Amino acid sequence: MTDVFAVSDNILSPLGMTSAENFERLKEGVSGIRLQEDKSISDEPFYAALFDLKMDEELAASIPLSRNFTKFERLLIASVRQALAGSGVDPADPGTALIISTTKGNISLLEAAEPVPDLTTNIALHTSAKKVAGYFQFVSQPLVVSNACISGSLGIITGMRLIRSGRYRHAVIAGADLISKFVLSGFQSFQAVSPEPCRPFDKDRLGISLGEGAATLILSGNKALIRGASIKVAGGSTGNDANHISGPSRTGQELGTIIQKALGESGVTAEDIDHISAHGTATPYNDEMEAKAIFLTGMSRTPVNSLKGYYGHTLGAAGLIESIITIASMKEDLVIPTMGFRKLGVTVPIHVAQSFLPTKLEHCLKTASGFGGCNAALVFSKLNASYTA
Amino acid sequence: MNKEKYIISSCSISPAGVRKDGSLLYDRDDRPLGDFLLSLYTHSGMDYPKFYKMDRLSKLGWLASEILLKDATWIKELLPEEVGIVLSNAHASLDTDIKYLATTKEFPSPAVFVYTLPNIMIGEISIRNNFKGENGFFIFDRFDAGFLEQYVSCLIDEGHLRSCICGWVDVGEEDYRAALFLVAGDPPDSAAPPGHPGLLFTKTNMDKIFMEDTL
Amino acid sequence: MNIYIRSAASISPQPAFGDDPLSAKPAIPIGNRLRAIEPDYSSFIDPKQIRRMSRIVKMGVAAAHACLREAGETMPGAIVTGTAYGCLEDTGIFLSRLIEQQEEMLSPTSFIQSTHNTVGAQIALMLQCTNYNNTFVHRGFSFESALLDAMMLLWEGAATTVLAGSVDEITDSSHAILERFGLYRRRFPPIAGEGAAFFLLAGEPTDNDYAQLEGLHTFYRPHSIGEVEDQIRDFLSARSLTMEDIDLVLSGGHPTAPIFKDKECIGFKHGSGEYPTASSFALAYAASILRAEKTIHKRILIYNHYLDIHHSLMLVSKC
Amino acid sequence: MTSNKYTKAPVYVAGLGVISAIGSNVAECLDALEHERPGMGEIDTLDTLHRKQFPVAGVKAGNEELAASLGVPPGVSRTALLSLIAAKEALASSGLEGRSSWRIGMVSANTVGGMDKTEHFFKSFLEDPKKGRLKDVVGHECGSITEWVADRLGIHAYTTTINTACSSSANALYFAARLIRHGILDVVLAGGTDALTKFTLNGFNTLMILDKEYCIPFDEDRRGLNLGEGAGYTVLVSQQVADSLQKAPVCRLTGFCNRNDAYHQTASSPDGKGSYLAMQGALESGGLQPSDIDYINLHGTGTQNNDLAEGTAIQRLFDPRYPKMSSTKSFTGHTLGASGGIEAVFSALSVQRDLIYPNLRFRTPMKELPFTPETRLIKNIPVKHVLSNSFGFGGNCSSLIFSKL
Repeated sequence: MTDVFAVSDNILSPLGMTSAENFERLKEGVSGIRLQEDKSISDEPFYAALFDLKMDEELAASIPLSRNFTKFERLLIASVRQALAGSGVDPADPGTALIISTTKGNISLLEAAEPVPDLTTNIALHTSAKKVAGYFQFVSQPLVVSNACISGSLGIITGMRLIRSGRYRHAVIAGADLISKFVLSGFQSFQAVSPEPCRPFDKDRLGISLGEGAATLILSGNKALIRGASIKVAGGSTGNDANHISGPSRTGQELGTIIQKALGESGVTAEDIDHISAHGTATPYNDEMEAKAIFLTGMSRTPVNSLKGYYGHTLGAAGLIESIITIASMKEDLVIPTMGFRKLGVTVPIHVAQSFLPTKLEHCLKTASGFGGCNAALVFSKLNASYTA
Repeated sequence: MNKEKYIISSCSISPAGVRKDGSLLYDRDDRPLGDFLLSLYTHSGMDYPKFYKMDRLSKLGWLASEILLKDATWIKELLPEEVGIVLSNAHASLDTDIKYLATTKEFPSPAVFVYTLPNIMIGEISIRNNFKGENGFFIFDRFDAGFLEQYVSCLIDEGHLRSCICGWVDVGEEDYRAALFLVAGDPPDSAAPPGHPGLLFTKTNMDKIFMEDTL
Repeated sequence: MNIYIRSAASISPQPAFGDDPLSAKPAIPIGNRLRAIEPDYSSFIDPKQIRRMSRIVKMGVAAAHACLREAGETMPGAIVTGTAYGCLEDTGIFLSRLIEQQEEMLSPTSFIQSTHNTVGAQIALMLQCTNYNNTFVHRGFSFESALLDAMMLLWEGAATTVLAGSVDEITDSSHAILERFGLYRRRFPPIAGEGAAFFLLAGEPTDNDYAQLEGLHTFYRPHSIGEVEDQIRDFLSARSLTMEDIDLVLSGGHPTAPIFKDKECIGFKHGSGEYPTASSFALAYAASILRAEKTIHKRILIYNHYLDIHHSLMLVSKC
Repeated sequence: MTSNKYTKAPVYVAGLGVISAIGSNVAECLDALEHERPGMGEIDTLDTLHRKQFPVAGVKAGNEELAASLGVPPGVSRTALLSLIAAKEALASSGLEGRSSWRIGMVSANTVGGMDKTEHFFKSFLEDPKKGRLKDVVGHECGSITEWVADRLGIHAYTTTINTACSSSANALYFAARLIRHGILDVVLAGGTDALTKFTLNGFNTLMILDKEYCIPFDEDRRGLNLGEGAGYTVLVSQQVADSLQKAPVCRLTGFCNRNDAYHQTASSPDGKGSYLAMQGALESGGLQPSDIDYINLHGTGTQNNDLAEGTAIQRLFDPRYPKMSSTKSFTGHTLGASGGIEAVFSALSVQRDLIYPNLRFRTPMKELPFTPETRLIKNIPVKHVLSNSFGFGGNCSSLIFSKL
């Protein structure tokens, strides 16, 4: 089976404009979550990691004809542009796929005070995907994944599968989501938004903090494109709890099954996993379910982190941002601690990383879960010595 | 060489009517979608109180899946994680997005908000049937049978799934259309109705059914 | 006042007339039934709407659109439709469900669209046309009534253009019933037909008109062929014409009547099949012949009868 | 509007005939209208599941009785029987009899033809396509109803049938008047007919616009319509014919207009655009001002949608001086293809006899409208011009104006 390599990436977040910048901020222990007082989003102040105006202006200035693009599309373009630069992957190659992951895309158009012309067309996710594809002159038709909070992870899994099946040689997977009144009010209506910066897996966790961000991961079946330490996407799986549309499984069994399938596909066992980058949204139910799945699959001693304390929950971008940080961690053999975590607050024993943990990272697991009962698991593996030049 | 895969069954729902395996079950119906779905539900003698709280997109997909799976008793013999759902559409959850936004003027409704994601429909079908296999929701400007053939074949070939419900479920501003396909790699004997030609799972066959059924 | 046929469009079992209507491909019956060749409706109708329409509505709306498109007219001064049977398919569906489901859990769609004026209404709806709209449902005179209404509107100056036409469909049920009536046993040609034809009529000529409509006349249950011939002679002489002035007859019956002797006479029902509004096909045929560049014909008489009950005459000439 | 010889010639109403749930002829109907006797009751001519559920305004006689009164064999569609009864009365009252030299035509309307018989046929036909009595579908077509009646009356010069749903027979009068103005005919029997059928009863039931009680048109608490049946005909004549009659005509038909709402297949636009255009056009064609209208015989079906749309259009056209109004569907129910004909007869009588009919059971004004319909019969105030509205599925909106001689 074709190996699929992670050859280039970008994270565009309130913490920085490149993956490297982002990873540096994490190493400095900086979180993007702030108390936000934007009245256009919420009457009450709330905690979230949002782009400031300056960042958007910079983005706008850097994209020709940026007026033709929405903020959501500008984020995608800026992130894809960064990731493509020097990657050796050519959008004009019909063998290059473009996959866009998002949950709500241009939803803010719906909130606009003035009626937006051609609203239905402009708000459609495939429209944004076509605009981004057109900007880079992708030849292949772009693919949009919109599968709640596993969208980013599912984008990577889909890219991996399309390369393995021989349909494409490269896949550019870009994800983004913005926090609008629509999204925030929805999570607030669920009483799911934490009144303080979120605290994944913590005993006193009170819910999520939302975040904005975009990220791009470029996968390729061509190992010649690998730069630096080489990471492959070894396996991935998705599935459904078949339990409840807005609450996760009580047992974690389903996520456990998905994890095992991903491990099996990657040819590794639970013991081989050196680190787990969990979804860890800091809602009571999600973290409990994930902990149970980790426990059930025999990885209670594997260092687990959640990056939500730095980025907030970036929805459709989360799987991508967190996978890219995991890849960076593997390259530096460094587990990033779980910001906001103090004391374990789940009913099964798992090892939540609380401080920087320098350790050899050969195989890492990334999990994600979302509304609709969906789960995803991805395994990243460092290449065998034989692959490295 | 990968094994052949078959469309064991198909179901379509649109204003042009409701069809199962090509034959018309319900006539053309141009009532507003909500009224039509409720009538289809009542008509079919289904009893699933959760139906009433679903949004229109989920109702549409769920009803199509119920009709699709009606005689597929063999599917119960598969493990939950061997059956997956891969769906697509053009409008994502726009229909409900608009409704949710209206509720925010007064009191944001969590019951509506949860349906502002198109994959909730996958959750509803999964809960009903205890399907726990692969999930995927993709957005295209139009029905892309080529992608479905590619992606679902890959899921079956690589051993992720033995059977998959795939297709298109879309609720636009004035229109709706659902076309679901029940796909399996090695259909048990009981799967194919007598005289069923064993339609191959191909882009061409899906396109043909999609066009003939819903236009 | 003269009436001009600015454009004509038809959907019929006969393939498109093309540049040389007199040698167009013939229609091919299946058994004793000719089915209209339906176009790709998506070039006339929004696909969202197509799914909501029955076959007869699609045929009517598409023919109307094609006709308007050709004339470059977006807002006709009136819409007048003729249909003998109306929306049979939906009538049949609603009636069947009513009986099968014993009056319970019926869907309104087929009832709503069973109304005879559905085609005219859908055309108005699509054009957002609030002008005069009428539907005639008088058996073999349905189209002729619509045509007379259109002509009167133009004479009155109530409209400068009128979209007039007709549409009828065969369904399996209607065909089975008409067959039991012996309709296709007794009469010539013994083939059931269907179709739609629409015309944009105007009181003022333009450079691109298909033809000029010089006259229309209907008569009911003539006692003999002789009476038919008298009617034809009177119709022509009222316009100071005789059979000498006619160089082609399109006949929907009695093609061997003595009055047609020595005339080029073509039976048009080979292309349309027999149905109550088949005369609209003949008018579209005649208009297309007169418009064709190489035509030698100047003036065409259309004679039709439906079941020997409803007889009509139309006189069309080259502009 | 352009004015030419075809738009100016006067058209007279010389005869009237009607049969409905409130009476089998003009005199009986007038008596019921004057004494506030509605015609609704339990369904008795249809074998239907909805018998107890919805009141209908049926003609109080079975088919055999109707056929016998006409001296025709039984087995004919009820639609045709009702038509012939009213048509005969209209011709008889016109003072035309014995004058066969005129070119006499018939323009009739109905919406479902011989559906009452087709329903019987189809039941057997569905079981076996070889079954079902063909005699029952001979009169299925709308046009064959008119033809049967015209044949009985010896009318051959010109006959046609119009079906624009519930506005059908108003359009029949309109078309007939134009045939006279164009000099194509001298006399036209114009109106419409429809019988109760399971088809229409169930059809309107699927639309959820049938009232389970007696309908209350233009009331804030209106719940829907009651179906009715019947037929109504006028005899329209040219000036030349009118001059030759032994007695004075009933009134003149002075204004008419047909417009389309172009909004929805079954629903009226909220602002009643089509209704407004039809009423306005009718006034214009008659050379009249809104203030000339003394009474509006409303379409007033009693559905939420119609009454609001019609009322809004009336407000726009007539504000602030409203004529008296009422919906006689509160007596006759909604007789579909016959309603324009029946109401044309009532409107002509209103002009002739200075009568304004009550809108039965009205209690609460609609909150959207500044006017209310009349609740009591009004006599002896001069009624010079009456506007009669008929609106239907497919957005068809037609208005007629009847004027004193």
